Amino acid sequence: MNLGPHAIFIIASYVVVVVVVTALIGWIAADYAAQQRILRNLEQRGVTRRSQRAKGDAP
Amino acid sequence: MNPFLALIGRDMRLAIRVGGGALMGALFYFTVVAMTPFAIGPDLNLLARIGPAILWLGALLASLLALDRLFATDHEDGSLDLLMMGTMPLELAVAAKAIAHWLTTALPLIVITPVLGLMLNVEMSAMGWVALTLLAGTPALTFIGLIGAALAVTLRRGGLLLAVLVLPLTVPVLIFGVAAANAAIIGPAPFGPPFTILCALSLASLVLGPVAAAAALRQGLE
Amino acid sequence: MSTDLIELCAKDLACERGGRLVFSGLNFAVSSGEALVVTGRNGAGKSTLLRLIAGLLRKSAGELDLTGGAAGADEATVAEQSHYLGHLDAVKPALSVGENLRFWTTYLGAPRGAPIRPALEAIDLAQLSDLPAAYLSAGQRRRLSIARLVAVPRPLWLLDEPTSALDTQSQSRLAELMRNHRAGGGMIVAAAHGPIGLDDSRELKLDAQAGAGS
Amino acid sequence: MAVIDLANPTRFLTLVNRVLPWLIGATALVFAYGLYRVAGAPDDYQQGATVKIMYLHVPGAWLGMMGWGVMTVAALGTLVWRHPLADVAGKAAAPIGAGFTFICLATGMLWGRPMWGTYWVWDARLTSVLVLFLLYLGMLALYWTAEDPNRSARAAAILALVGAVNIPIIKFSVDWWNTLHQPASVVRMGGAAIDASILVPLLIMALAFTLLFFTLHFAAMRNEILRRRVRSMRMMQAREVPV
Repeated sequence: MNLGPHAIFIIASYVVVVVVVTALIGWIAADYAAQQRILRNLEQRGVTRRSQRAKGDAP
Repeated sequence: MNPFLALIGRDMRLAIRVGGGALMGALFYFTVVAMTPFAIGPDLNLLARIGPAILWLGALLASLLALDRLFATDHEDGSLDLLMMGTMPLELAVAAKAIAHWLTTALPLIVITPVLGLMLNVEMSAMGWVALTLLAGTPALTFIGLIGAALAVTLRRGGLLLAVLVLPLTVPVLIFGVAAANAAIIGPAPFGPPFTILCALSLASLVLGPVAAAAALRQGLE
Repeated sequence: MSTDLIELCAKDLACERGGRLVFSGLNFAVSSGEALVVTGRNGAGKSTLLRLIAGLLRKSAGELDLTGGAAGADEATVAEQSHYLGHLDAVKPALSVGENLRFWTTYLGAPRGAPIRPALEAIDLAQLSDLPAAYLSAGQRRRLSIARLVAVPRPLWLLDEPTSALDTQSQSRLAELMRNHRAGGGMIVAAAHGPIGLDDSRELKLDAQAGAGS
Repeated sequence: MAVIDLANPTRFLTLVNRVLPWLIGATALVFAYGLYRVAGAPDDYQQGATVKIMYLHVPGAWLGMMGWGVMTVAALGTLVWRHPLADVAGKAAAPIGAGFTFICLATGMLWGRPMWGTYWVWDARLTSVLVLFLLYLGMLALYWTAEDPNRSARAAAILALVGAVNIPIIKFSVDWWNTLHQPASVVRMGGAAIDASILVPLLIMALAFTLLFFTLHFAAMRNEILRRRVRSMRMMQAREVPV
């Protein structure tokens, strides 16, 4: 696969896509971990959601 | 950590968190510069000639408009009273807030300048120079804008009034900023003189801004 | 607070705001361990007097100074030696309870690394220390504001209707804190309508200046 | 499964946790196959190998548009059907849509350099994508400054609808603006009829991008639900203290 004279721009484009996608994935994963940590921390302190108590539904 | 750094830390943490205004200046700057060609037309060499001017005007408006909430939020929740009762002189407290504001508003603005330069067809080599002039000029904009923010804190029409009050004061910074940028890009004229004057303006405003703003705050608070 | 005898005294103090003479010819003195309750109808200038003592307003006539106190305290202005508890709580919703108190403790000059936990425990908010302040109720925000007075030792407390938004339990806790402060040689000047749990305090009645003066 | 019983966040979370691994697997597979086909695709007779950038640029634009479409549907869900998860979907889609639009812009600039000699040419389509990106930035700023989700939900929904209505108008006016000042020779991106050997890899890459979008979107929605659960538990925590 010969990328020709402008190979640098083709590779750069793919690098940009990889960077943006990994940034999105990283941000979502970090956010997920942070929310889980806070949730565990809150549950440890005995804070229970209304739904767990009254079996209702609280988003 | 002494009070000065504590205040800078608090303001930056507030700016970065949800509800803060950290990147607002940079977003406004990006939008204004990206929309100018819709008025001027897509003619690339015209854009290249007035690129630095558009970038500087965008930076000027962005850093001023983001300043009007600097003291207003503290005034509304009662923090301003306590800031005036600290062991540190008010001038230093005001300077700390300005530094925190510069770091969260002007710095991102300078970082995205090269990208915007591409849109205005300003060559990459010139982009470094324009960013340098912005780096030297934005402290002056922030510290002069500080005076407007202190004056506007107790007045009703905060935001726009601040711009109207302060814009005339920033004319020298704009003139030498754009002159230095153009000198770097097109310029037969040397880059040195306008740039050094720009740095002098910034250094002067580092002193004038906080002193005038603190005085304005003391007068304003009834 | 190992402060020897300190005294706040005012000699025919006057203050004008927005062209209206709020009060004039005011004389009072408060010394260690004493409490002065400023009373009067709305608009009589209670808050104005407190803000004037705190250095937030400019007096138009008279003398006001704080003498005595710890060594080297004399050049410190009255503002640096007093706490002001106004109607607003100076609490940032985006910061957590601990961060709010930590900031004010550092800013108002407590020694480095002074623990904030005892102050949080004094107002019973210790277990909420990493909860963002946005979630606090008005009473809890008020107590967080009071914690600042406990965390940073300053001789003079200026309290503007301190018990507003506080329930009975918190009011008794505040009364306790005020007693300890006075026992330690501190002074309190408070503006209030009804009783705020200050036993044996002197009263300073401000009658509204019916448009007297300019 | 009717959309209605997806309304319960807890059930939605269990669904996401079950579906997500499969989605990730499918995305990876399609991406691998797509890249393989792209590698094998012939060069364009005019542009040579740089046409390979098109396989990122065009799907990026499509996904940027689709992102705003998802937010528009979510906006209708919030304003019209009052679906509890609608705002969650809208708020989760905004950053991902912005990301894909940015990919489209960045690859467009990197494609422009070899073809037109400058990174940015105010070509009609590229400019419309730029305005779409500005709309996304506005949406992100709106979500960023509003702390209380219920208040920001309504405002964001209205902005999404207004944006959706304006996108065709912007597209038309930019085209008109472009032809008004049009310097004569601008190569149209991608000829009228695309040969199958180029079209098939493009569609595969588009499918891969779409799968990626929904994988990220479901994960982001899961985060948003957890964030709101944290918020309600913190309110509990503040109230449970014996005041």
